[in-house]
Amino acid sequence: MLSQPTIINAQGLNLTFETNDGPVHALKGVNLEIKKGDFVSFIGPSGCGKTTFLRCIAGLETPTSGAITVNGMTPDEARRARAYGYVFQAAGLYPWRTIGGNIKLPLEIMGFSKSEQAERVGRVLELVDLAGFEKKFPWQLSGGMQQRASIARALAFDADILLMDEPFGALDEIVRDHLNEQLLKLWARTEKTIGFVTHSIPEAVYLSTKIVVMSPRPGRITDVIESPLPKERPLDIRDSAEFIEIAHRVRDGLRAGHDDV
Amino acid sequence: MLSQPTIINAQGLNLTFETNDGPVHALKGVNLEIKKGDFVSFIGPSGCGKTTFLRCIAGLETPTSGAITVNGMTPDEARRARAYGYVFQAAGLYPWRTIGGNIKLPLEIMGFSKSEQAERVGRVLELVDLAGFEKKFPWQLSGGMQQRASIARALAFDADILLMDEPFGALDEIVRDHLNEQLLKLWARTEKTIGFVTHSIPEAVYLSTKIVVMSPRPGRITDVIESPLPKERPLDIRDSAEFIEIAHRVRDGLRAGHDDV
Amino acid sequence: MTWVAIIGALAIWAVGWFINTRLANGPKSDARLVGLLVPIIFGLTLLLMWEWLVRMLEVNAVILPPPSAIGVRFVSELPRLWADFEQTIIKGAMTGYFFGAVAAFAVAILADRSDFLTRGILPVGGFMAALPIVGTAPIFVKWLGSGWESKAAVVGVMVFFPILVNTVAGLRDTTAMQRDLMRTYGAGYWPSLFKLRLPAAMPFIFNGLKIATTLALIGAIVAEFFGSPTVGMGFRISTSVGQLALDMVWAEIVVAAIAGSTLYGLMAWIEGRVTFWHPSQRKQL
Amino acid sequence: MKSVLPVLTIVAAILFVWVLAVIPMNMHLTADQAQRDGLAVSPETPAERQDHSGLGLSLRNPSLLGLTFVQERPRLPSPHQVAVEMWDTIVMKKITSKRSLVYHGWVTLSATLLGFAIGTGLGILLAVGIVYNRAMDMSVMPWAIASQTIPILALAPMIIVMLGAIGIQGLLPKAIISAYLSFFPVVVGMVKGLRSPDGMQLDLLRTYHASPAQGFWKLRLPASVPYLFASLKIGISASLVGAIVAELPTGARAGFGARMLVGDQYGQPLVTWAALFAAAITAAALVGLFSLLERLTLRRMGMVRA
Amino acid sequence: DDEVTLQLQWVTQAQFAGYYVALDQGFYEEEGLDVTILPGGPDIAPPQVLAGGGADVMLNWMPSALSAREKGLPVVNIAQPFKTSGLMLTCWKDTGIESVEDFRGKTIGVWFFGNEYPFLSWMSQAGIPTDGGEEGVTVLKQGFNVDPLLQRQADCISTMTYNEYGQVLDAGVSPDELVTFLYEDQGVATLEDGMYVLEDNLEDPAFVDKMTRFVRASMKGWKWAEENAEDAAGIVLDNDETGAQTEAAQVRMMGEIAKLTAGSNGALDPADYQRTVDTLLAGGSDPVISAAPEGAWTSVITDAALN
Ligand SMILES: Nc1ncnc2c1ncn2[C@@H]1O[C@H](COP(=O)(O)OP(=O)(O)OP(=O)(O)O)[C@@H](O)[C@H]1O
Ligand SMILES: Nc1ncnc2c1ncn2[C@@H]1O[C@H](COP(=O)(O)OP(=O)(O)OP(=O)(O)O)[C@@H](O)[C@H]1O
Ligand SMILES: Cc1ncc(C[n+]2csc(CCO)c2C)c(N)n1
Ligand SMILES: [Mg+2]
Ligand SMILES: [Mg+2]
Repeated sequence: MLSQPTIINAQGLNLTFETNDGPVHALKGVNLEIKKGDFVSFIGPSGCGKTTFLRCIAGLETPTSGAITVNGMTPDEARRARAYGYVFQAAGLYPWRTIGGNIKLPLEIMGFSKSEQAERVGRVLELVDLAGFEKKFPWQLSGGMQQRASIARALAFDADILLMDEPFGALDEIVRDHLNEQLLKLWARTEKTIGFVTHSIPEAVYLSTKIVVMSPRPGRITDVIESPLPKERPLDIRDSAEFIEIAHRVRDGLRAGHDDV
Repeated sequence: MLSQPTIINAQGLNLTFETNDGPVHALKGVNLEIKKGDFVSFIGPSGCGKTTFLRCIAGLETPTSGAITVNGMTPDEARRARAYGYVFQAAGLYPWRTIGGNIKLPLEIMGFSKSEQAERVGRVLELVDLAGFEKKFPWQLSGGMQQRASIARALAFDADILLMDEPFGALDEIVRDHLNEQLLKLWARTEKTIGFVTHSIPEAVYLSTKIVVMSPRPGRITDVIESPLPKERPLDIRDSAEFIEIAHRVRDGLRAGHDDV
Repeated sequence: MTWVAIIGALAIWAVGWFINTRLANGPKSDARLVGLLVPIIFGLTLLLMWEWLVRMLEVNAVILPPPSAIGVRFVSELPRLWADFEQTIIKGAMTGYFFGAVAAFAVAILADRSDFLTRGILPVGGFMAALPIVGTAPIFVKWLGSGWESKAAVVGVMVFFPILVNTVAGLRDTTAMQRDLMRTYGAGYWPSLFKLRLPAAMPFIFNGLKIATTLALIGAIVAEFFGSPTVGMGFRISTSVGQLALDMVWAEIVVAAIAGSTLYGLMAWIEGRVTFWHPSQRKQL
Repeated sequence: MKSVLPVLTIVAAILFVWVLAVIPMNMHLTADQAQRDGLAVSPETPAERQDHSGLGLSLRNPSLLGLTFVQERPRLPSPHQVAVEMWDTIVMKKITSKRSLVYHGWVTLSATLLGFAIGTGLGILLAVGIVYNRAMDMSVMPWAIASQTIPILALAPMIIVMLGAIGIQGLLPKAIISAYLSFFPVVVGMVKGLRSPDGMQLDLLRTYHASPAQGFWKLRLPASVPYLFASLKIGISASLVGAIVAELPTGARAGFGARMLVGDQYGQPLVTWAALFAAAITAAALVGLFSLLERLTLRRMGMVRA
Repeated sequence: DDEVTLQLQWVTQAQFAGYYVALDQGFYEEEGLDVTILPGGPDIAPPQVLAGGGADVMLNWMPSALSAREKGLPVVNIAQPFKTSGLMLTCWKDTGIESVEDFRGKTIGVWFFGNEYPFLSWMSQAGIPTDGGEEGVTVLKQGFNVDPLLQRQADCISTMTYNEYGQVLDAGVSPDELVTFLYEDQGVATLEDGMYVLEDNLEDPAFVDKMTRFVRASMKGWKWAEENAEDAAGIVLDNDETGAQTEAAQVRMMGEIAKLTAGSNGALDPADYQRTVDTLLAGGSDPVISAAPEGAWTSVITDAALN
């Protein structure tokens, strides 16, 4: 693992939003190195800057100071090079396109051939258990199904870096478990680098090679936990002592952040 | 407990939505009896009819067939008698009212005196840890704070029946734990009857005297679990064997529902 | 007499209203037929009241003819009404509407490329939209002559700004997340125009197109008051008033109302097809 | 404030095009006039000149270019002519004088405001009816649309005669015509606005068993305020146009419409153009006023993020 | 005082000087009348106003009034202050038009709104079709300005001697460049600017008495205006609420108007009436009136007023 190249490197990142009742310090002195093939979870209280940090990585937000590189480029260059698949906190499907059409959207933009498009749409729909819903419009699906469609959309074009902002928030535990498993399998198979925001401690522990605990405003990283769990993770690994220990460490980190406020 | 009168009684409830691509069978043959002072959780996969059932209880939706009574009246009559406090799945605060104004809304409608209004607003804001935010507008609060405000709004007028639809969905674990505790305290003190929808198995087990497990379309009740846990519940009760056993039973019920599909 | 007339009119109203209320709140109120029937009954009620009042109060036909007389005139003058319709609506209004809409579209897309242009064009557009037709029509007749060309120009100018303003607003009506999604794909200007902003703008664009239909009719007709050949709805209306042939005036008004409602309905229908996905089209309350 | 520079830029661009257009637009008249004044013009007869475009004629007679800007009855007045006329009639005349555009502006404005008040009131009433009464919902809208396709200039004289027949004259007939044009955008906007509360916001009130009146005052009305202002801004310009239109069939006595008509009738294009611009400026000022009110109200209501 | 409302057929201008003078000089007041003058405009049909009760007496051109009579609105001419017609066609000389025959293939601007009748009669008498083509004339409905001529969109336009013709000259055109066809000279003149009331009202002696006084005072105004053209123009200007009329134009107009009213003491000359009716009946396939009208004028009032 250590031999893997660094994909994302943030050094001394600060980000301040100027609002008219004063500046909001969203990120403060954030240092983080993510290597190729890492699965990094971000966890922290609401409003601590998780989304903001993910957006910085994707070049959707520009840090006020500090440096961030992605594959040695600026995030903006990486974005233009189409290095990212991004799953937003809300599904954000285009209402005028069917589920299939929504998943096709990035493929059209990136110039995949028609047959390739069809093939990929079929594959990712299968992956998120939405086969048969290709022709439906977003509003004809329940909230959870929409969220799965948006995950499929991000997976369709095989970006090297996958950024996911609370992708499983609106799903029940069973579906969530299922998708967690699928995501892990995909990750193991493709060696993607994944950034993942969640509020669920077990989810963070179950999925990640690295757990980043953040504390609220100004958003700082208070703990970075390297997971000793193996790459192959059956669901019942969650009952293991190791798992529970890491979960405790995360919970403590979170609680500490809360008391700060 | 057994001596408590029945508050809500549903017998053979069916509900079908007519949509333009055919009827959607949302509830099928639902029987349930809820007694005064019960804390009933509803859990089930997304789209299984939890919200729909809560809405039937509140008289916001009319069952296609079957009978439902609330305090011996129809839900509609009960609604007229202002028997319900309802917390919706999304916060749904009125954007043109401050947090205080939003909480005052039901009080104005029900004709409380000005001084009574002020007193109650202060009290419930305290309860959900939002003291000091009375004059802010909803968009000046984070998602989690908005949700707490909507809970405060439902608590303000002391309805006998409290119906809450995933009230803690968008909150991080720490805040959620805290509010769970508060809610339990309030319930213990006031003897309200509470209907509570959640996706979290631990939350359901921790809070309820009765857990209703539902399976997806057509929405049926597959299991009703009476909790043997005592009324006083410290947070660490969640590590007890009893707790874990109930959680397992709920998970099995959920899983069974999923396999049906 | 006056009292009889008024009470009778109220009675007609009450009957029509009673039927409509029954239909609208009845079990079949969602049926297509009822949806058509209710406005028709409403209209018939108004026409009956009109006929009744005109007859009972003996209103002179040079002030307000009864609907029956208008109907007779309408039927007997169909060929002439058709010629007027062709001249005013097809040549004047439609041409102007088409070019005005295309121009508005082009400018909107141009302006949309730069925030600076948008900021400049919208207020100036609002200013120009407030130029009253009674001032602009004579000017265009002076410039372009009495033929349909000047009418098309008046119409073009009248419809230009509502469509422009709506299109510009629509092109901006995307959520931050929808735009960010495009950015994560590294999508350039054209893909994000065609795949995001134009589809998102459609509800607004159709709003503009619908408003513009009624403006186009009014514009073409009124402009004829300021100079025209000896055919056209505006020509006919103004000369018929001079000849006190009010039934003819109303026959033309009926043509205008039918044409306008049809155009509006057509636009609304296309809107329904194109923006089927929009919440306002999805749920019927 | 951020818009000042862009607006100035666009205005400058329009002025530039305008100034250029003055030359070919006025060339024929200028050439005719120049010839009468004894200047050499080519080609030599008006009839021959008719065969040339304004542009072609300008190229053949460069010496006449300057004269196109100072015609007494131009086809297209030059910007400075309009500006001078407006200065003369707005600033240089006592505002009580009938030669002052301020005086005529007030005549039009008073009808506009009365008409706007009637139209807005009627529009809101209709919208409330449509939202609360299903029969009205189904029957009124198609006819409201049809009413707007009737050319107002055809209807106006009849309205005036009918009102005159029952002894109503003066401000009210004009205001009624103005109201006729302004009620429609208000109906459309307010129906949208009153229906804008979503299912949850409505359900909340149902759980409180709020009365319809409470639902109106506490939910539908506040929710419709942004739509109301959007409609008011369209409605006020429609009212102004209506008031101007109404001035023709009321005997074109005073007001912007009367100035436009008489300017056109007696060959004084500058009078028409000045009235036209004054009307547009008035409309812009009214719309600006409502924008300001809108911003203040919405901020007060917490509906814009300060 | 007895109230009288007069509906003009155009905006305030020297064409109506007599009435404004009578009002201004107190002639109406002397007769015990309280007169309101309603200006007209391009969208006002005076007969309609009369029918609606908005006015007691209107000014109108006789073709329009007779046509209204046939339409079932019984209006009656009670006085005729205008002896001669001021209506003419004004053409560019360089179009080669010298006589009526030369109209063929040309474009001619005509006022409608009830004023097209004399033109249509004339063309039908001359045997010239009015539906365009090489052999006929192309008719434009002309707006109320002289631009179609100045912009050369029309070869000829309708003008009044007292107004539009002067405007053409004001635009810098010299009379040498123009050819004019006065309807009087073509034998198709019809009576203009008569006073009309509703027939029913004449059965009421009080109304007749009121109108007698009204006509008497009005004619006094007209004669005063003829003699004091400049002052009359000034009075008209005072009454122009638009503030857009110019003194020069009104003074010139008053001068021309005086020529048209000069021959009349207010009483309708039956010969003029007959000539008008004949012209209108000769209107070819589509005559303005289908039969000679009965009772379309009365001398009762002028007889009483002028004695
Ligand atoms: N565009 C913006 N303008 C001003 N402040 C902002 C903006 N975006 C985010 N913030 C503020 O920055 C802070 C971090 O926000 P961010 O969305 O990153 O939180 P988060 O950790 O993703 O929270 P959540 O768990 O609720 O999604 C918050 O306090 C938020 O109010
Ligand atoms: N107004 C409606 N019209 C048509 N179908 C509806 C309507 N409301 C709900 N449904 C359907 O009824 C079913 C039950 O919906 P409901 O909202 O009760 O689910 P839920 O259990 O609350 O799900 P979630 O956990 O996602 O909130 C779903 O399949 C849904 O699609
Ligand atoms: C609506 C209407 N249009 C034209 C005339 C004809 N007319 C009679 S007097 C006059 C003014 C001449 O300067 C004109 C044009 C009219 N009476 N009413
Ligand atoms: Mg976030
Ligand atoms: Mg739900």
